[in-house]
Amino acid sequence: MSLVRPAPRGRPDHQTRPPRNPLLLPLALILGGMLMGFLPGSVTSASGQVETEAGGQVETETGGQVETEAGRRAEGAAGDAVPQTAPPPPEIEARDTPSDRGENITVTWTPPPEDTGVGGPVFGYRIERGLSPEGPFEHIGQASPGATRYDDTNVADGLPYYYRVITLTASAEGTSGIGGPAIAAPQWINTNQWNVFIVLALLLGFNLYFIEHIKAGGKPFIRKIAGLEAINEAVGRATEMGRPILFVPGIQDMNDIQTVAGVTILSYIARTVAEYDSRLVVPTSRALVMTTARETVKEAFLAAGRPESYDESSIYYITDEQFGYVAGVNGYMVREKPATCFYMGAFFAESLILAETGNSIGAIQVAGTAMPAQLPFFVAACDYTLIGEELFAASAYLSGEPKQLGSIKGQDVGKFIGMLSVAVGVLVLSIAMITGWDPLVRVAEWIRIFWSTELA
Amino acid sequence: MSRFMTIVEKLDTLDKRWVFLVVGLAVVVSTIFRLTFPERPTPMVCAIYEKIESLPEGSRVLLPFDYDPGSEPELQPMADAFVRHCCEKGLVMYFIALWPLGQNMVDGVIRRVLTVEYPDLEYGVDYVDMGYKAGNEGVIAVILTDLKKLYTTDAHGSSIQRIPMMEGISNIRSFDLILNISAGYPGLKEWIQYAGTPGNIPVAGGCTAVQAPLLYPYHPEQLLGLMGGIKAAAEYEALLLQGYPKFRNDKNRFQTALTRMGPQTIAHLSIVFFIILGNITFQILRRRRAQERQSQQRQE
Amino acid sequence: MKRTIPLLITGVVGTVLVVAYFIPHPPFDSLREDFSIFFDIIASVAFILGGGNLIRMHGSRISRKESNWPYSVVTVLGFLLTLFVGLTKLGNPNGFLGSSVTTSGSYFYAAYEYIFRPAAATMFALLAFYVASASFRAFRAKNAEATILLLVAFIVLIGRTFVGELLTSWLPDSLHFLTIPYLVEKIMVVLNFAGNRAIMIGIALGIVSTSLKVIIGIDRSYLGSG
Amino acid sequence: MKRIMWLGILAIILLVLALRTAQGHMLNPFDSFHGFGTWFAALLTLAIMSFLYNDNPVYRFAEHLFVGVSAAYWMVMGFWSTLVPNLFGKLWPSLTAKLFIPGIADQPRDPLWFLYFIPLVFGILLLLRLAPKGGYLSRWALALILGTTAGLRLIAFLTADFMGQIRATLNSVAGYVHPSLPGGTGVFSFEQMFWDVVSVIAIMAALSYFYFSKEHKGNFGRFSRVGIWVLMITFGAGFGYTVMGRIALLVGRVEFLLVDWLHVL
Repeated sequence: MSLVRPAPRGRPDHQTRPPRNPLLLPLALILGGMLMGFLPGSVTSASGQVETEAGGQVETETGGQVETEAGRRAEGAAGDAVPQTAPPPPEIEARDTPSDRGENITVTWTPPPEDTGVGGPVFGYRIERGLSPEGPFEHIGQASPGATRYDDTNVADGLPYYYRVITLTASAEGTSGIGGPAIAAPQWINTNQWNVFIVLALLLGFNLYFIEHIKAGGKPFIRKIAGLEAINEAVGRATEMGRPILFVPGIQDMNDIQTVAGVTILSYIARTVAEYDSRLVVPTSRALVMTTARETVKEAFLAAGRPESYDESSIYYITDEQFGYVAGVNGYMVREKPATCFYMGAFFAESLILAETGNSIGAIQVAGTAMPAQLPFFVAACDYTLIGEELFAASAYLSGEPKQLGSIKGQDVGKFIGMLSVAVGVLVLSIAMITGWDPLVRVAEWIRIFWSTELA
Repeated sequence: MSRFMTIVEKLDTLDKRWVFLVVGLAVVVSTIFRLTFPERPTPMVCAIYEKIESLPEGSRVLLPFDYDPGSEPELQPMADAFVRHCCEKGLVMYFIALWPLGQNMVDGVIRRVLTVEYPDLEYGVDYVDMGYKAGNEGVIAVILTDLKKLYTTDAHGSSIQRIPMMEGISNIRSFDLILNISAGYPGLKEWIQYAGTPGNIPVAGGCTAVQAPLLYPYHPEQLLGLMGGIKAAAEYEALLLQGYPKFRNDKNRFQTALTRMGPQTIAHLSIVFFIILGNITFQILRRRRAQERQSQQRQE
Repeated sequence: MKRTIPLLITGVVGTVLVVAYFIPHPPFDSLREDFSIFFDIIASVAFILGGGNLIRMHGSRISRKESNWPYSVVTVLGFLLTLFVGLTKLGNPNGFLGSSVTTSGSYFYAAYEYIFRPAAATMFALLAFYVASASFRAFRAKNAEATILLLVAFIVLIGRTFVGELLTSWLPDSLHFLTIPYLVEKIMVVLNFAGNRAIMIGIALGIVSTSLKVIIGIDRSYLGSG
Repeated sequence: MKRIMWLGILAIILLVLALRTAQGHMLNPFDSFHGFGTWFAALLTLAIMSFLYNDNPVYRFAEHLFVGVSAAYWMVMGFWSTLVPNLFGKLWPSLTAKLFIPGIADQPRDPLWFLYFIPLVFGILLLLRLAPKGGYLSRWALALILGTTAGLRLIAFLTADFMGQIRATLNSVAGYVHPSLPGGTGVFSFEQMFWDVVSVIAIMAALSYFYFSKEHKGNFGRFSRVGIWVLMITFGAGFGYTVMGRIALLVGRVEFLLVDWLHVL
């Protein structure tokens, strides 16, 4: 059996499409440019980045100088009001929060040695802010004991701000020196996300490489996917029995990739249906899905050379309500008794209601979804189920376009990268934990940081 | 064919309406008779109970109600039990909702529990309903640093400035515990990811049984305790009954989850019965078919 | 031309949104949220297509007196009445400008409380019956895979009732790893989770590839894949 | 004969209900709006339940009513919670404040408000399908939507699910932490190690099942077969665990019928 389904009759040939996608070059340029931006000290990065970085350095220097002088002054001034017995934080620094949209300044300080965390003599810190080193300072927030950082999110871009941090104990306060001036500004590149960028570049790179490779005549091996073999059989059976085929594209809107994959599979099924001349019914739960499905099926019938058999009214909207939709589809199933039911897309609790009703009317059922919570029900109640990633692979496989298979190969490389990282990471971590050898512990930490995506 | 085999074959392809009937009867009958079974609390549920027990009076608890009527039967007993426990301990409660209909759920708990059972508690001093805000996890991300940026009024439109218990609340870090009840997205996962972990605030919560498996791995580092579905709610009620004997008097009011567990258990057992039945008939028929095949071979 | 412009729109919008993730500077910082809102708006506009199609479909059934046409009258009436009371906020205690359309007391709220909500909850509750019939039919030890499915579902089902505890409570402490609560916990926390994690990693890769295909214009079934 | 029997049963039930209502044990449907609504909701509940027996006129009525009402419900919600505040409110705030929501006037106007012409224009393009000509322009709207979806989901799943899940898998499987490290006790736990190792192997095996470009033969085939078993365990566990939640929903409906409607408990 050939791995790629031969193009159905009457399909416009490849020449009508642009041979190379015009978007590839700009995409590559943008991504390449961004990669350069991540390199430290790079000249090619956006000008905003260089400026702020320089500005940031200046800030720290002046801030450091001001700190001692102004700190003494502030201590003297505050000493009149509150007894100065509490230890102040010995060091304080304020600077523009890096890699953000501006309007944010980060204040960091070293806690005094007396701060032993929650329950210790230090109750916490009060953070104060002023527009000049002399004050006046206003209270802007509080931090718990043990804290060393406060993000002031309530500042304007371009203004110099000065900060001080006051240690709070049961009876006294201790005021730190002055940190600043710090000027908030937005940055052009979020350097915190360098690791996401690398992974993205790798995955996209492999995908594009394999797509191009196949375009150039490469032939990939793709294993059999059980559910796919069943699709033709199921369509054929419905034709023999003279009963309709039901296609349910899930209950999510077009903003879910699963729906997109479902519609791609619908396109293939519609072509087969057009060839066999059987009847296809697509009830949808979203108006946009209805619109997209109509375009898709119409084109598929046209491609199969049977535009006259296309019936718009068989692709219709029921309701956005999850269970209202199920009620409607169930009603259709028991009244019209379709011979074959396809469920391809995003499903929630309705998965089993649909599949059990389909089963009770004796339909062949093929499902595919990437909702982990619903897979058990489809697996239990349907004849074939495309599990998770298989749904996306199927949409590429069935498209009939060889180059789409490149993306399947790309997915596999992604899995390989993931499995390799897990194997190496787990091994390094385990050895580090057993031996406690510092360099290895650091490598292990670095591996974990590389895969962390929490916003800094 | 023997009479026995006819019965087995009939059972094997039993009309599913018989299954429906048995399950339906199991639920209706055990609901009518208010069957209950003893519950032994699991560690994850105990962890939440003990956390609330350990909080000093006047501690601030944030209660996001992220569910809607669809999952109310599963989650409402949990919400009631949490609120009762907080009241008993004298904790200060802040209700918010990230689901549009979550606010109706907050209304419900205030009407059912707070105004009826604890009429002494005062709105704005002991509890406040801050209402629904659109924006999903975006809301959490904003109030992690600045609560008043989003919440300028409570659910009834009164200014936050005029609510005594809002004084001193600057962001999520002002709370001592986040006790979430969640039926999906946004929910517990988002509270862990956007508030608990970055803000270093203890998060605990309840969710539907369907969600629970996907949340387990956050325990214990990022999630103090997890209650999955009505069973966990029943366990919590059992703990409350142990700790606060006064709840033992009114079964209908204080043991909703426990009484709902009765029908569940019976229904579960009836499903288990059907699975066993299905397998027995399946094995008998398989053996019979294998025998038939053998005897046919011999004849040939 | 008819194909190039849509492909260009998809490509540019998709690329910009991917790149915007790395740019904290306004206006890119909020672009991803903005486009989610744009999607909601367009989807709301699309309600006109959906609702219009609903009316047209049932209208033609009524006018052609197809079988079951009286039920179509019910749909059309339910639709139009709810739409009317919702858009006019009829019966809202605080008037048209006063409060949200879902305020209790309005006719729209009544439609929600007495029709929408019980119907949705009951449809949802039908699942209780369907899980029973599906387990009766599907959980049979036909082969190795089906047997594993059956056994695990069985242990977890039992473990969720008091029977699970009773069945193995006689085991000595040294054999606690054979008790049903212990097994259920390990199945859920270790194995179920491992499986779900693998599925999720696979799905993420599938979505990355599919999105890429959409952005660079290889997957364009919505424009006709031919 | 069968029909007469059913009608008889129905008549008896109705009689009992009428009696109970007359005696004041149940809400009177003609007394208050709430009473009527509760009766209607209860009958609707029963109507939908009747689908379990078979498709019948009562279910058909409930189904069609539900479809009509819920379609309009979400349309109204789309209008009030999306179109009014996010489209009209952004583009024409003062007019929107006057016509729909007075509260919106207090908020400052979004500096990028003009961006909201994008969805307006594309929304109108989408509606051009209804026009006899120019229907192809609606594809522009679909193109925008697909571009948005792809751009948003690509990053979201890459970070949260791909990287996030791999990060979560990166844990030591030694069952032991050296005392010099934070949290280190120096105590070895076989149980911990066993399950950690099982977990990592299970993830790897399940992932290998999803390999498409390599034939599942030999050692790799055996490994991916373990992966299938892991998936089956996952599905079995998911199924078994979920049953509870589903039955809770039924209990909720039964309690509604018995308590709120029939007042028997």
